[in-house]
Amino acid sequence: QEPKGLRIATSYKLMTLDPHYANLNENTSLLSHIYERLVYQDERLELKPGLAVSWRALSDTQWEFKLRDNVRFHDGSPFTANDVIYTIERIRDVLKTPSGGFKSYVSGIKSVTAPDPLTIVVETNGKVPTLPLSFSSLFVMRRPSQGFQTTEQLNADVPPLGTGPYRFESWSSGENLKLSRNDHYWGPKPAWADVTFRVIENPSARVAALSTGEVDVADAIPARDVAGLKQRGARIASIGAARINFVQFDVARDTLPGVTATSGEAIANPFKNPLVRRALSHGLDRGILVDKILAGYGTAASQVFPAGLPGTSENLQPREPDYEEAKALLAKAGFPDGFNLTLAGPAGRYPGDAESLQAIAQSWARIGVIAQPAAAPFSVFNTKRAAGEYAVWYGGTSGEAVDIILHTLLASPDLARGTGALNFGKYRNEAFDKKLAEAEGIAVGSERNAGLAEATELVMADQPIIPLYHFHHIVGFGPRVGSYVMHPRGWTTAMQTLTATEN
Amino acid sequence: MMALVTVALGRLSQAFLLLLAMSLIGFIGIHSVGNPVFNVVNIETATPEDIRLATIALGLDQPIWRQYLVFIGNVVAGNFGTSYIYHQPAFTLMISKLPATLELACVAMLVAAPLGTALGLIAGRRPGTLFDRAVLKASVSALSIPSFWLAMMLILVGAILTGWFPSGGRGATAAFAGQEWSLITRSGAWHLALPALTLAIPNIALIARLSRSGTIEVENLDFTRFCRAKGLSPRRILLRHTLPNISMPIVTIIGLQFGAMLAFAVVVESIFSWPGVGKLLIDSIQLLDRPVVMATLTFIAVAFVVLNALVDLFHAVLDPRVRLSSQR
Amino acid sequence: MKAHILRVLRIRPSRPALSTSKVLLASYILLAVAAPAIAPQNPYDPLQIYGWEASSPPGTVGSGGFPYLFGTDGLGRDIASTILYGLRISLVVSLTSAAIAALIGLTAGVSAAYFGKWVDAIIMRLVDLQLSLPTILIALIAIVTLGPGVDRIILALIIAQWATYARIARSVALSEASKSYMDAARLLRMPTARIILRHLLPNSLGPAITLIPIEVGHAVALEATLSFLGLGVPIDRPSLGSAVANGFQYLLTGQYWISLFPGLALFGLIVSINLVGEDIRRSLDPRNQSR
Amino acid sequence: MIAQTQTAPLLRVENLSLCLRSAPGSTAILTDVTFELKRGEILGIIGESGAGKSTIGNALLGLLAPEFQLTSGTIAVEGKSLSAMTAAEREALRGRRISAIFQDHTASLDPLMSVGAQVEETILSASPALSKRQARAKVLDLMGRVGIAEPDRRYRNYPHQFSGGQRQRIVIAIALAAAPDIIIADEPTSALDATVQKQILQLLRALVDETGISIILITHDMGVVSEITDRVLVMRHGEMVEQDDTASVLNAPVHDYTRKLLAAVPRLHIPAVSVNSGDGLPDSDRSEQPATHEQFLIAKDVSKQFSAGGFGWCLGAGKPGFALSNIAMRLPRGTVTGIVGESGSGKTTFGRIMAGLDTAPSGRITIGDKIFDVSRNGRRSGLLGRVQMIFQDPSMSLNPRMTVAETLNESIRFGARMRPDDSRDGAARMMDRLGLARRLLSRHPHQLSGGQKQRVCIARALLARPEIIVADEPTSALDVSVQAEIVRLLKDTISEEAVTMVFISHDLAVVQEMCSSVYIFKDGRIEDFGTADFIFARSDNPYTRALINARPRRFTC
Ligand SMILES: Nc1ncnc2c1ncn2[C@@H]1O[C@H](COP(=O)(O)OP(=O)(O)OP(=O)(O)O)[C@@H](O)[C@H]1O
Ligand SMILES: Nc1ncnc2c1ncn2[C@@H]1O[C@H](COP(=O)(O)OP(=O)(O)OP(=O)(O)O)[C@@H](O)[C@H]1O
Ligand SMILES: [Mg+2]
Ligand SMILES: [Mg+2]
Ligand code: NI
Repeated sequence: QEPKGLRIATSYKLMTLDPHYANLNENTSLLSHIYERLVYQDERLELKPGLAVSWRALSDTQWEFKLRDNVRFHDGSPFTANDVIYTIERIRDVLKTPSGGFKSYVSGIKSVTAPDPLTIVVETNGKVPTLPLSFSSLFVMRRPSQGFQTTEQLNADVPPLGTGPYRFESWSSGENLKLSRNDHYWGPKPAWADVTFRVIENPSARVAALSTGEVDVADAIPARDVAGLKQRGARIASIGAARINFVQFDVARDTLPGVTATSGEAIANPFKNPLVRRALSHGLDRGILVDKILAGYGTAASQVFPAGLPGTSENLQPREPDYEEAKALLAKAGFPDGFNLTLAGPAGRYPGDAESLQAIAQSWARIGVIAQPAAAPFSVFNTKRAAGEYAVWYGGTSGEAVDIILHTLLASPDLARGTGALNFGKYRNEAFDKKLAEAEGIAVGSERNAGLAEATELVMADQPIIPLYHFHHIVGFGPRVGSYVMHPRGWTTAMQTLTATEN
Repeated sequence: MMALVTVALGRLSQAFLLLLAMSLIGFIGIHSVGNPVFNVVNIETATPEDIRLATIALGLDQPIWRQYLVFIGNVVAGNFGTSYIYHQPAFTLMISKLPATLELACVAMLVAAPLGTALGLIAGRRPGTLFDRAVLKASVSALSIPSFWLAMMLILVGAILTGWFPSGGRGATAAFAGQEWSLITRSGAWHLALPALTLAIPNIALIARLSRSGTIEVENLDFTRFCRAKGLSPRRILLRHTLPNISMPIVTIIGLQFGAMLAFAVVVESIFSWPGVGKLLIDSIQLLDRPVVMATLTFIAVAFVVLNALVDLFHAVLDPRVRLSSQR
Repeated sequence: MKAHILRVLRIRPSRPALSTSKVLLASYILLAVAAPAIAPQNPYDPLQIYGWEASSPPGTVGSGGFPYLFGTDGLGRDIASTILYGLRISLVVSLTSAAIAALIGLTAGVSAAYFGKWVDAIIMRLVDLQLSLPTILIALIAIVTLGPGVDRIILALIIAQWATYARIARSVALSEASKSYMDAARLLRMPTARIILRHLLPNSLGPAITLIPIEVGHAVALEATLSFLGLGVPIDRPSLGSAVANGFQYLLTGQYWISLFPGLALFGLIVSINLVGEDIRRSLDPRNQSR
Repeated sequence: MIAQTQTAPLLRVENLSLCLRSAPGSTAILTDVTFELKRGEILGIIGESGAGKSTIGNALLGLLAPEFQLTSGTIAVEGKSLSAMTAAEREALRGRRISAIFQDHTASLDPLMSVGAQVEETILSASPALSKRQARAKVLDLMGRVGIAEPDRRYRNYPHQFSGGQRQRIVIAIALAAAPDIIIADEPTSALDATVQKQILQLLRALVDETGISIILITHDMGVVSEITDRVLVMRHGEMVEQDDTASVLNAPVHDYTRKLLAAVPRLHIPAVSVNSGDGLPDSDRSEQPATHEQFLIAKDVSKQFSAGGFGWCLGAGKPGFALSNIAMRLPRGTVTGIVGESGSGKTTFGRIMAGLDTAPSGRITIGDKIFDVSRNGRRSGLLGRVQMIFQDPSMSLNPRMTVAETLNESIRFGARMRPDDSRDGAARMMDRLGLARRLLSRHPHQLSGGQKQRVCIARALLARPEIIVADEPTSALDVSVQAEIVRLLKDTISEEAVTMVFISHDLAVVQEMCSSVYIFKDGRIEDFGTADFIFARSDNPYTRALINARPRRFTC
């Protein structure tokens, strides 16, 4: 019997129907049913064909993409190179910030041409070996009869038109998104006749909805609820996310707010000293974070991605805490009695964020560093961090690849090159910058990955951040779903589910 | 009648001042809390240049007073601006959440007000009886349970264990007067039950407590004794004499609580994924989505002004000694 | 006033139900005061907490050498100790804020009713303004501009709560102000403040007295909500409210103790405050004083 | 049943004893009260203020305050003991068999219901078969019979829009509306002027004669007693002093207390040189004042209107109701000026305006050499506080949450501006002078009898040491012997402290005794005025004469 619709409870609150509005999982996860990308990433983040069947570099500054034939938009019109060009132009030239989250993906593109309707040639300003990867984030829209569609139009009048496996039915902001099967989809026939996403932001409510069978899939299940859910007959899928949560230091300023000697007097910035940073990393019990706070649904971190993903280093393994060594390092750095600091962080942004602050404080207390955890709502946290009110803080970031994170988080801040956007601690390491730039110039492949791994090893030796953990995405699903394939980017889609009958 | 018009006009002009004051507080408040731009761009990937451009695009680079003047100008022209986050007109966004909130609050209050008053009246008439003690204990308990606990317990019992009710969401809706309503479909009404109950229970308790203590006080007064002396049935005394005399604080509380349900039923709305105004407001505050915050705050202020004016009107109608314009 | 307080505190052995609640409330206060002496663990001292013992069920004996009577929470804090310490914060925050808010609100509401005209208009519009501003926003503003701290929370809660009292008191005072004992007081030409506080206020207090204990409980819950959003007391110093809010996440998990025990403690606290409040209300009614 | 009705008296009270629950035995409120009430009989209960008269009434109705405890005794209606009845049966007695007129008439009315509706619901509950229209007609009839003018207009008015006497008559109307067998009338005419009082007494008498109901009439007014009661029961300190036919008690009292009481009855003296010395009455007689007295308070052209509408916020709805027009009055320092007049004629209204409690659209009041504009708020014009008032309904004018001591001390502290230690026993001494036990100081108003409350109000006004007092029916709830003492006290105070007093009363004998000049009010106008001698002896104003002639014969000489 044909399975009825699939019902998914998601924490992702779709903000807009404009697929180019903001580069947030909230939008991209749901819109990926309707819109497609030229290139996909598989579960190990390796690239695979999407609307493009193949791609190759024609030269250092030219890429050629062969497009898939016989693909139709939901209104029946054929998909051609023209639509890709429209998409790129719309993102690069038309959309203005704030609706410009994707701009960085196309900023290196000089021009796009279509030698034939199923081929595009992209000319870049410099070497952009990751262009195909960038294209794995861009949703292709259909070129309208004239001009460019604005975000307002997409939200209000024009139904979204894509080539994806599901077509748009209705949307009510903050409530639900309804989709139906695209029977003319070019790929494998979509499993469900229709799909309803219900936005349920409260985790317990998602758990409850899954428990009662009101939904078939619920994403972002809190780890602590896993046991209970399993007891009530739900099944669980999980995967380490392509992201990292870490502690970051301000290593630039001479004195820092909230950092004092144990006696309470102000002291010079201790985090300029790599010994202190290393001591704090050694004096940290990641096991508690991972096994207790994340209830096992997390991986202790020693670098920016979970070991094993492309560009990671096998040599960097998370260490057990060593309080004695940490104390020794502190003493060597001139802080035998430790010091006091305020550890800032957002509350409720990442799984285990506020709890981690306290667990970290517990660990550090054992080496004499008294940390005062200070959690704040995310927006307040950001404003204060930007204003320099913090000395040490908890943060998180994600990206499609290791180099993107290295590029923004650890590379020296440089407006011109666009590096170090998240390097709020103003950490600078020229050797690393050079090594990273070299690796980034290499075409995608094992050589590039090796270069990135080496750069990572180099920078982590200096401990500019303390990697904490890579949390896992957890999805629960009910009996009507046969299995659920997790993806490290953390999207929740109907395409990842297989019906029970199929299994 | 003239007096009524004068009073209404007076109220209206006061309301405008109030709205002005509130917009100022909201505006400066949001401004002081943080910079919305960090929520607009993806902070995990955005470059400083992105942030700079977004700041300019939102007009956040202007001095706060100029931003405020621009805002006021737009509001006068009927435009609250576009949501930073959702990129929809803020006012439309707020209005789209209204039906859900309205029907939830109305149902909850329609259950709570009569039930609470009745319980309190009956209990207060004979203080110390078994029924009275039961009402007192039950209402004290109901008021002592944190609302999220109550919500979760109702879900656990009403949805997960028994499966009688859905655990959340609005269910099917149907269009009426250009908006989508749950109440008029079977499934929608079914979905409404638990959240409405969660909102109603503490209010039943609160109203019962108020009317109980009022009844105890009033039933001791000479005129209720005289009513008994003149042979009125206890029921009539309770309904026609005690009830009006205790109704002022009760109606006041009903007004306040109803307003609070419209505006601040966040816990219930989020646990039952009931997409209402309260949740929109809190989310917007946390995301510093100023246009939506301002639009929602304006609606709430208007709602409270209207509700409180209605309560005052009720008071003036009920108690001939009180004048609407309260001049003494 | 002293007479009232004495009347309130007078033990009435003939009312066992009420004295139970008084005893309960008294023991809560006692426990809060004595927390550092009797709690097996100081949950605010990170050195005494063992993260690896997080989420231990009740009865587990931890590295501190004592059994975790009510188990430990997700961070390894002894729940029994957390309750004891958290009580201190919650009691101070809720009682102070409710008391001050009641004082301000009642005075404002009664004054509005007494003076009428523009005084009434101003106070009542302020009330409308306050009612339409969400507590979260107020707390955000207070904490961001003044910095975090228990006193800021109390401030935010006072701002959030006074308006309710004002409206309730006014609703009663409007009728009360027209009675002739008010005329008698006015004839004596005593200071207006005294007329309001000594004559109008006590007679308009009825519903407010019922409301105060309810609002105390409300304040605990509000404080918990704020803590939950990172706006409350510092996260490493959980109040009873934030312990309950934290436990909320565990309601549907098997780790019942993390939510159950703080919840029960809070429930008992608010129930006893309410019952004592009911007792106070009764004893403030002149018709009940001789009984 | 029928046999029983014939043999058993309608109501029989035997050995009724009551004490306060808080202190059993020690404070007896009633001791061994025994009496019978026959069908068609009016039994008067007289006695000291605080003797327990109202308490008897409450006991009969089963509406005792919870503080009281019945220690012994039985109450039987037609031979059936109340204690043997079920709660429902007792409930059914009230209204249908026994109804009441409470002493505290103002507090007896629901402030939020129009008076008409309050009468009507009583009628409907007594005879549910009546249609709304019939009931309405009956209400209007009743209101007319108790002397409320324009009943169809006043039907919709609320209690606070009525004068004291009018409220009392509404309460009477309600008691009659229930059509009971027994009416317990507790001071039913204390707020009524002589003519209206006469009308009410006639109404009651007629009811008794025509329908055979019985009335227990609690009163301090010996005139009323002599006029209509059949038998009298005299009470003191919660005990019965004597009980007999009215004539025997009044003419040949056995007990000392009764004798004392009768001796204290104030008598109206109407000199033989009476009536009509012709048109050429010298005007000087009217304005004649002892030359020694300066004119201390002068009221001029005071006018005020009340709208007829029901709601305060619907100002201007309908035609104007009552109007006070162009009242002018001169009060020489150190004298007592009486205001008497028809119930509802504006006496209280005028008193309140004088005290600065209410405003009037036009008029001027001069005190000493200071002029006050009464259209302005009393606090702002400074008038408020110059004049103390003894309010007409004592129970409403006492703060229910303050003890007697607190109330009196406040008056000493703020009215007389004395430091608390100076005033330490001022209150207690005043209590002694007013014949109130000092232990009452710690009581709250609801724990006092009607007369006790009234005396507390007098004490409060006197302790404030005002220059001017407006006393609105200050002795209406007091038994004659206490009344005599209070009158003496007031006179002493006036002469000792040169207080100027306005004495509003319907008791002509007291007015004659107290006042040097008298104003007669009717329908919001001054109908007549002059020295007391002139008014009582020589005035030929028909209303004045009617008022004086309406006095019960017996205590006039
Ligand atoms: N609630 C109470 N608590 C204590 N004493 C009370 C209470 N109510 C009345 N009393 C006392 O009981 C006595 C009898 O009161 P009651 O009202 O019957 O007097 P009364 O004869 O009607 O007097 P009056 O003529 O002044 O109305 C009074 O001395 C009074 O002070
Ligand atoms: N607030 C009001 N609204 C309308 N009419 C009123 C109001 N107050 C008083 N009146 C009317 O004014 C008239 C005068 O009342 P007032 O109380 O002055 O009479 P009084 O002379 O004191 O009578 P009594 O001897 O019965 O106390 C009455 O007819 C009364 O009904
Ligand atoms: Mg009496
Ligand atoms: Mg009067
Ligand atoms: Ni006191």
